[in-house]
Amino acid sequence: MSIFEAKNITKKFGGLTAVNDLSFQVEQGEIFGIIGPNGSGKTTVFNMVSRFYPLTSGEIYFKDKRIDTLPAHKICKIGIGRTFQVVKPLRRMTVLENVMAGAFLRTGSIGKSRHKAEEIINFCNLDKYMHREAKGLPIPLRKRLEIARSLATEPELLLLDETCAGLNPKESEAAIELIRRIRDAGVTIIIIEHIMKVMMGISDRILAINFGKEIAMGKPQEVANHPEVIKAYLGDAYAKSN
Amino acid sequence: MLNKNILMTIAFALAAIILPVFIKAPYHMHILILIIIWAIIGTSWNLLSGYAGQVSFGHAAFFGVGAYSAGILTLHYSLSPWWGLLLGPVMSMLVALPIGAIAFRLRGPYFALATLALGEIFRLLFLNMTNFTAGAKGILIMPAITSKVFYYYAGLGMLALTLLATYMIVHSKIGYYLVSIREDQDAATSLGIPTTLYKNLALLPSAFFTGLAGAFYMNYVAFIDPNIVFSLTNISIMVILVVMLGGVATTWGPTIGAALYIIMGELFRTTLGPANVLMFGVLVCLIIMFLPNGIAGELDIFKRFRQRKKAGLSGGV
Amino acid sequence: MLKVTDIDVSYKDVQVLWDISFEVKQGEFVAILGANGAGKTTTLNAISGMLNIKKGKIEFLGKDITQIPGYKIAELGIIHVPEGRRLFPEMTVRENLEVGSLFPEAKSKRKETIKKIFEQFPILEEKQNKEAGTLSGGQQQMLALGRGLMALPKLLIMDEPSLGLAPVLCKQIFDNIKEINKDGVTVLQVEQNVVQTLQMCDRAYVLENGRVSLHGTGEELLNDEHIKEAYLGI
Amino acid sequence: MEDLWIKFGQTVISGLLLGGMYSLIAMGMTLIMGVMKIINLAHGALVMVGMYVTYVCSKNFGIDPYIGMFIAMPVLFLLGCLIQKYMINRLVEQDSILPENQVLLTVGIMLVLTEGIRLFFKSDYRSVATSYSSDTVFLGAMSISVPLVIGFIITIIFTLLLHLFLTKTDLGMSIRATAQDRDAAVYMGINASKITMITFGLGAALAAAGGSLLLPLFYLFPDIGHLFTAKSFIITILGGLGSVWGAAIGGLILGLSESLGATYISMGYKDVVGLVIFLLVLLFLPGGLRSLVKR
Repeated sequence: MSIFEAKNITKKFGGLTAVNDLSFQVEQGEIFGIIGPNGSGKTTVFNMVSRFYPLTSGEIYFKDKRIDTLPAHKICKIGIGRTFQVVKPLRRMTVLENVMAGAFLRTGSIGKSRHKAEEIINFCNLDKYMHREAKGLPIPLRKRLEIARSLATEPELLLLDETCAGLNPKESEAAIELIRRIRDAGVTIIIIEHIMKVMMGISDRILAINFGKEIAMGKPQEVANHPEVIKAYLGDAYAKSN
Repeated sequence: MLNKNILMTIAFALAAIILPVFIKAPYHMHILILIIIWAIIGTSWNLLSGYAGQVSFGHAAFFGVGAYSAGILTLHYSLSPWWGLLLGPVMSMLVALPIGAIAFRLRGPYFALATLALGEIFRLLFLNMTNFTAGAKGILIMPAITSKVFYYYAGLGMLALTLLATYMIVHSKIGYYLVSIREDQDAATSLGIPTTLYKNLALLPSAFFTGLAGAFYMNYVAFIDPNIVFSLTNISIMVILVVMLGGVATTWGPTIGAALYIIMGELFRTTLGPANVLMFGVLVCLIIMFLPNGIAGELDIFKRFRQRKKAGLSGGV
Repeated sequence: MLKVTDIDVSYKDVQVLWDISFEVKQGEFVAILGANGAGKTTTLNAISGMLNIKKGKIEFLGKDITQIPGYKIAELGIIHVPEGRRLFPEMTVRENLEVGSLFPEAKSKRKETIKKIFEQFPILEEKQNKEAGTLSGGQQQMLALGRGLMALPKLLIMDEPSLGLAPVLCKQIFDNIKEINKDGVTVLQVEQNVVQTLQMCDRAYVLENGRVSLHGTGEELLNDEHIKEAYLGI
Repeated sequence: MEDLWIKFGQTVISGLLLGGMYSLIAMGMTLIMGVMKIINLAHGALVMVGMYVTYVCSKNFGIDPYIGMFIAMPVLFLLGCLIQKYMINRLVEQDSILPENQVLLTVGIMLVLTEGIRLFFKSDYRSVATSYSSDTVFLGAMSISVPLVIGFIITIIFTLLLHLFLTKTDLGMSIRATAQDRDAAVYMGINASKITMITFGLGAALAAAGGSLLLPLFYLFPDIGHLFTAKSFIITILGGLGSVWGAAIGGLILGLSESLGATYISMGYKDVVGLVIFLLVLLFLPGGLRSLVKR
């Protein structure tokens, strides 16, 4: 059953078309990857889904309800959480307070929110940093904190924006492991990533875009071997010579 | 740790209550009352600007509306200005609604500019609606009570109420949401926080207590005119400096700042004569340059650090 | 010409680069490749004096430039054409070019250089009085390149010149850069367009997670299976 | 009927002339805001200090205010440079809870300047008397004050000079480049810190120029700065940040609307008109008038 659907979504900034007539469906419980070179429109897609940008045209459905008309803060309430490519920690709050800020979406009680936040912090292996201020954390931990904060809002669909960019292989692996566990806990995931290597291992299906348009969609291996994708990533010649 | 905080608070409260036993001179009582009034305004401003990060340059609007509510009750309806303590805060909240509706559409420095303009508009309106406000002539009342001790305790009660209310707001879900909005509005939105609604939840109590301070001021000083109670420099901007001095986004910072501001002002006035405001300006520059988070704010770093290790609740929230 | 030895760089409290070393010789075309977040742009910014370098040394023409502030680096002959072009959007095309030539030597030859650039990019001459913000992506990249050339650079640093450009325009810009290199300007380029870059460069270094993981001539790397793996995971 | 037209014409013309001089002050603010991206609440105080310098030149040394301004300008340029370099610039890297720290520092600077002047000159209202202060010229049946006309002509000359400076000289172009993209300017070899300092100095000098031109028309007292801070904000937001021509047009509009407001609504409400325009522009035209031209 598809939990999420984007129908012919388009976003124009002035004369520039950042996302061009893109359509895709995401199935309940899958990890759906979106890849593409720098500037291909991936993050714009997320910003459209989370209502940070209004759509120029097209429709977005979540659990069969149209959501592209809701205000941005309602998106989280109905069960779609997101992270940011350039992480946005609540800098002067501790890790615990950051995650509590997320948990308050479903409760008004400090005690409950704190309890829930601690659970999630443990789940994300951040317990050692529970009382550290977010502004002092290194990038890999900030990325993880952002996932934790978003999980605290109890999303059914989680949008992850470049969670592995800038991480070394070991950190990357830990992040992938966390993403898998989140999926196993029943959360559907859409993940954007520039590095295909990361996506190959975890995605059930991948959508490849360039210049805001779909160039391929399917199983990771199919997409990785798709001539258009190789062309977009490595250039013309490579596609021909291989 | 928490117990120690409570003990400290109780100690402060007791000290404040028995202070009039030792301080008898009306001049000294007058200074204490001014400190209380500024502490109320500062604490209110701190809720909106310190915790929620929406730096208002127009708080004089709320102070002035509060003061004029009390004054006009007497001027036009011959009622006791004490009724203003009820009407003033409510009127301030009412004017806060349109002010919020306009200013919250803007962010950062543009928000600051909009509040500045709105505050000035209020001053000019009150200056020019002479039939209603008596204009630049101002409103003079005959206070029924002259005992400074009375005003001291009344003000102290209001300050306690303001501190308690803001403390409870800040240490609830709302407080977490306000600080989240200050730290990153986009992140806050992504967590499902309706930012405009919560900004209003900071603005309304902030306006309420600032209005209360205004109404109390009318009763105590017994004379107001628009250029005093709606003053951009002497109210709107001064409250920012008072809180900066004491410590932004801390419980006691505004009160500490108010005490410093009034006491230093008096000290400078008596020792330096006309140069007193100049000295104050120099001090403001030095504090912003070298203690960017105010006196309580800088001390707080040590406090928070220790607190974190034990209880894990920071003074930032 | 440019020699980078074991530099470590941190942004605020987070370390981004570890022990980066490489060299660019006079007249060479050297590329730096790597995925997003690998530290390419940081490396370039370290050279052009925009960042604090904690450890290591950068030498240019035998002179230690590690601690020289950004604005003085340009005068030494290192010109950085940044990622995303970073033109002055409300200045005209001509003004953008003029701002590129503020040093005495470049200024004395300003007219000639502009003429040369207009010959190479006729479209810029046509649009010389238009604001830079109104140009198309390809034209903006040409202008960014032209603005860099106005300073008569000895070493030209190009950061992702193909960003956001359609393939045809990409090729054109690459041809332009190659031409400039042939005219004697040393080029150091960061690119995501791997194959085209490897085909035109003399040598390349591959960055992974803030460290140099591979280096060799363009041809060697083109045939290296690791490149494909690093980018596509296959 | 004819009288009404004369009154209208006189209102329009004197409004425009006065607005021109406001715009000179606002050009200083718009340059500073363009390069530094901060709200400078000390701007009016700089105007006020400039006016006092010119006043002292006139009162104590008998120098005509229109000559005195050429003494006030370099003095304020220096003062501006010092304030930027040793005070505001120090806060750039500071990590504080409220990002408005720099703005608050300008408040502190405003206090110091205002009170410093008050210490020397008291709060007394002062004015310069020149032989032509109360002269008028006649334009048909309309009488226009001479200082307004002279001030306006000087403003036009200054605006043209400033425009030439910003578009034709390397220093001027460096200022614009730094305002539009600070990092890119450094890549091009521009010493952005030095340019920022010079810009603040230049902004202060323009403030002094505008203030000196207004000296024959206004009573001078230490708190007059607030008035000019408010006016230059309105003009800057109206014209669009960093735009000299925007400031010129914005100044004319403000002068005109104040003058019409004073004549046809009431003297007391004329400042409300400006503030309301200011709010409307903030809300509905975030880029100022300049964004209209661009569309």
